[in-house]
Amino acid sequence: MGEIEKRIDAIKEDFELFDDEIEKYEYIVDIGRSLEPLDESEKIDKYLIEGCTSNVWLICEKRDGKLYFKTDSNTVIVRGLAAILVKIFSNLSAKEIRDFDFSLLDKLGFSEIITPTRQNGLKSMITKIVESAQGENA
Amino acid sequence: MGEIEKRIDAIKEDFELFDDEIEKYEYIVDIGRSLEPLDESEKIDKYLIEGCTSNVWLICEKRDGKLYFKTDSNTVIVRGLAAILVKIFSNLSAKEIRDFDFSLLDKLGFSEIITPTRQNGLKSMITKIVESAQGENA
Amino acid sequence: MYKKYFEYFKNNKNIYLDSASTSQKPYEVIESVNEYYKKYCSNTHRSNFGNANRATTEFEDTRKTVKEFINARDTKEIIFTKSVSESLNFIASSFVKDRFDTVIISSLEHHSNIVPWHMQGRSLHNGLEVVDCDEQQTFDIEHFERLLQENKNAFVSITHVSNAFGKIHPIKNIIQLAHKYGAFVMIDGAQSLAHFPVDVQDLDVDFYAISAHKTYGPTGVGVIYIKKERLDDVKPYQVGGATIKDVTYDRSILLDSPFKYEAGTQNIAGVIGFASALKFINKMKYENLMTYETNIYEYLYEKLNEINGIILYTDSINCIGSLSFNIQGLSADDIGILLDKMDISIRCGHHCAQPIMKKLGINGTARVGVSMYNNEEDIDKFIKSLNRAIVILED
Amino acid sequence: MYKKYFEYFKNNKNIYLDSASTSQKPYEVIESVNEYYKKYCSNTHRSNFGNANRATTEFEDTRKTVKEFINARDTKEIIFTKSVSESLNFIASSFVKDRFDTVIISSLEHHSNIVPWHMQGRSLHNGLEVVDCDEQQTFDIEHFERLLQENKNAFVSITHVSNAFGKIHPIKNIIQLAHKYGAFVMIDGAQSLAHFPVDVQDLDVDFYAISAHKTYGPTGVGVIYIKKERLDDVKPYQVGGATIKDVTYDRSILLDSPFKYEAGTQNIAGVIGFASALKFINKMKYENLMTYETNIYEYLYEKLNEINGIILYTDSINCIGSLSFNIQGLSADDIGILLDKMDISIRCGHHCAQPIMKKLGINGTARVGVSMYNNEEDIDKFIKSLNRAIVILED
Ligand SMILES: Cc1ncc(COP(=O)(O)O)c(C=O)c1O
Ligand SMILES: Cc1ncc(COP(=O)(O)O)c(C=O)c1O
Repeated sequence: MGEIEKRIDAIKEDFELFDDEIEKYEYIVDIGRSLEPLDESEKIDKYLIEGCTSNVWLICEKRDGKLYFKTDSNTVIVRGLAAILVKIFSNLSAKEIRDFDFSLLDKLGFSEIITPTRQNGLKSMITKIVESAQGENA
Repeated sequence: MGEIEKRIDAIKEDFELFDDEIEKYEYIVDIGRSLEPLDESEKIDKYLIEGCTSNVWLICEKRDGKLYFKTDSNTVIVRGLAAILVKIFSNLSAKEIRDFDFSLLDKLGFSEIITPTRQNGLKSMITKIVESAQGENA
Repeated sequence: MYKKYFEYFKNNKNIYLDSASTSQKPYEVIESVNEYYKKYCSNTHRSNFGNANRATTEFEDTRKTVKEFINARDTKEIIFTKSVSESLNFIASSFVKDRFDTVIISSLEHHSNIVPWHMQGRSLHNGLEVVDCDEQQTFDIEHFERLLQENKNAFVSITHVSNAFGKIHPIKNIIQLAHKYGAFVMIDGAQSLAHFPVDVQDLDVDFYAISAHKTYGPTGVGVIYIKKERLDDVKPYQVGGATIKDVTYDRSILLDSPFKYEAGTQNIAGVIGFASALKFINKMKYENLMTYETNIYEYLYEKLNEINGIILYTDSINCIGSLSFNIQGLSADDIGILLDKMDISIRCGHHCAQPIMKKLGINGTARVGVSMYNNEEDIDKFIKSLNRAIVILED
Repeated sequence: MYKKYFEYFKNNKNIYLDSASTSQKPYEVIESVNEYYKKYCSNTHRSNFGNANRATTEFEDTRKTVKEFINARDTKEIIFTKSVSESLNFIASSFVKDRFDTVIISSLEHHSNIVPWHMQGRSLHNGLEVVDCDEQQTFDIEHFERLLQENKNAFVSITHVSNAFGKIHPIKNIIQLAHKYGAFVMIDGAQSLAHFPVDVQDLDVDFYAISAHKTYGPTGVGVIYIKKERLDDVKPYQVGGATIKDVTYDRSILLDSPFKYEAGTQNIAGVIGFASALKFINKMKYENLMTYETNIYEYLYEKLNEINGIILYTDSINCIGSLSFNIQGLSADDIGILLDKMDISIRCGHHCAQPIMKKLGINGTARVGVSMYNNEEDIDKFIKSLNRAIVILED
């Protein structure tokens, strides 16, 4: 099992502690709230991913051959989910991300990530993560 | 009960003598065969009613305040059915035809007359009969 | 009370409050779709054997049912499409394009009644005019009249009921005024027939678009009513099988309406199912439904109005079906996600009506869509869940 | 043998030989339509609650299923329409119009691939060219090449299988040759997928139109495959809800394919049912179906060939599904009516292919359409009834 899948499983285990969906999402709200916001100067079009009504910003940085992501959103649940995704994909080499089978993300069971709606900011965010990794040689 | 409905009922009774649909249609074929054909000079566009593949010609004549119809077709079953229609609507005043409730024709039970397909020569023939009657004052 | 007519509620415990997106289907609608597929599945208008005749007859009977339902004068005026979007695009491209200098729409239009005009190269004050509305989203009839005066060769295309706010436009006045200035009128009736009757002769409307799937009918079916007098000027939109009287390689001679507008095999099962939906409404009776739904709507409005921080965009008068709101400081999306986890189905977003959202300075709203099968218990559960969601989302 | 998969045959004793018009639907197709209506009926791509997510997922899974079924490279290349007629009209108006001087079609086209070109003002030798065929209705590939040479800026639009005669065109060669001369190719695949597999990458086709209702699927659903490289040049056809990223009154910014081409609420139940139809075919396996159907077709051909006065228009080679015939001196319509009374369902007429009928000097033909659920017993009964009809009709 690869590093990314391990991280997913760990998160999944965390969430299994909750009996019901609502508590799960309360936790996501907490994650969303505690995420350090991007500086307003970073919330620029270049980093913006437009969803239907929720916007997501994603910044990819490369340090020591590894990719790091920072994110923010205008809505708190999307913010929480985006934070989880960023945690999963940060501090990895581009190759690790490129080689990852993204359908494994469905394991997390968040319908907001899984559903192929037309303008799903989180889905577009995942696409952006893939593209960032594809743009890198290492 | 009006004259037209009486005629329809009489024809219906005739057809009830047959046990099965095929014999009925054998009879219609016979009617079609025995119908006196129109003169080639009468088979002109003016009298032509185009169906999908079967063509029907219909001529309306007025004598002594009554309407008379003559018909022909390039296919024998349509010819038989057209002959039946002509028999039902000939030798009547325009008013009798105008006042007739054409849905009563469904009593005859011939699907070729009833079905509202897009290019049904017999249905168009009925429309033509109505129009002929509407064009007359008497 | 009305839930029992819908199998969906036997299989689901969720509170369905998204009927403005699509309505649930009564037993008999699903049954008639099934009957077609299982008992007499065949193509229509072409073949002449027993089951094909039956399919053709049922299909054309639906046309008659629609005609009578909206009091059209002739079955020729009833043309089947796949959706309201197609109905509007059809008229935009086959009648309005290259014929009218200006298209006048309201402030509350669905994208389906905005984007087709953009595609014709129109933009605001450049072939497209938008009638103002006040803070209650009420149609500004005086502004409308000024627009008609200023734009001589105009076509009016207005929604009957706003899908985002449930606001009912005074379309009878709108049509009269438009006709006074010589303008033809198309009404987007997507949100109407599920809630109240429409009489196209009384309205004297030129084009009226209907959705089956929002009117208890199957998906993939729409209707465009075209007033007889307009038929000669409406070009065929899609052409091909069964629109044609005679074809050589040099030319095609088209059939008469409605057939010349219905190219290819239609959504036969869907159209036949739509007749059952309309018959179902007749059985339930509009007068009952209207009283019942108005009460539920008022009830919902009052309960929402009691919530701290609620933002409503209309009063409850002259509204039906849809009710949009926001909660001060919260995102509608977040509310929608949490309500979903509590088994409440509403829709959050811009409701394909971005321009009015922009005018209101918001990204979107949470929208409740009520229908005959919703009751006070549904509303109570929704309000309770909404309150819980607010607690979770507020710091 | 295959009849048991289709509920229609439990409810009907007629011999259904009109599958080229529309095919019967297997249990699982009807079941998945029902499941959508009864269990998770909601709109797709808009709302975000549980059942709406399920509907969206099933809808998009169908797109994936279609993509894999025809071996497309990307789900972007799969666009849902309401029919083959719409698919062809769409590409005619959004891609071909104003772009190509000449459209080249075959002699065996359905009206759906003729009339749209007339509507663009094209007629024979005036923007429209027709490839000859021989007495067996075989495509004249040399004539085609000459047409490509003479018409530099041409678009080729050709049916894969003739609906009137079952003739299979050598489309792989046709496409290769067209591409050699720089011409793009659209294939009308209405009559293909019910009978044999299609690999759009292997064919290297630019546009490929698919019908659900002729492929064991629901009515009101079609597909147009658009090769990725062509997508940027295909304008949106219908616009409105859910095709849009951002709308102001001044302009609309469209989403990417496939969404920008799918305006408004789709035929959700129908699309979802279509996935079941394709899965059903996968379960039955094309290789089995092809062997089985070829045998039935040969059997039918032989039996018909034995009839006195029979007129056949093709040999049995490179044909599938449809077989057209006439009986010397008799009208096909009369034959069809009598067969109907004997519970045999065939189609008689011009099959929306008048030009080839005119070339053959006939009004129409009687057409037998065979499918997986027909067996030798069906053919025997048909032949017996046909003989009886001939006796009745001959003097
Ligand atoms: C070869 C061919 N093309 C196009 C069509 C039109 O298909 P549809 O009626 O589904 O639009 C048909 C259907 O008869 C056909 O057989
Ligand atoms: C007012 C209005 N117009 C048009 C539409 C588009 O209808 P459809 O999605 O059925 O094409 C809708 C549906 O949301 C609507 O509410």
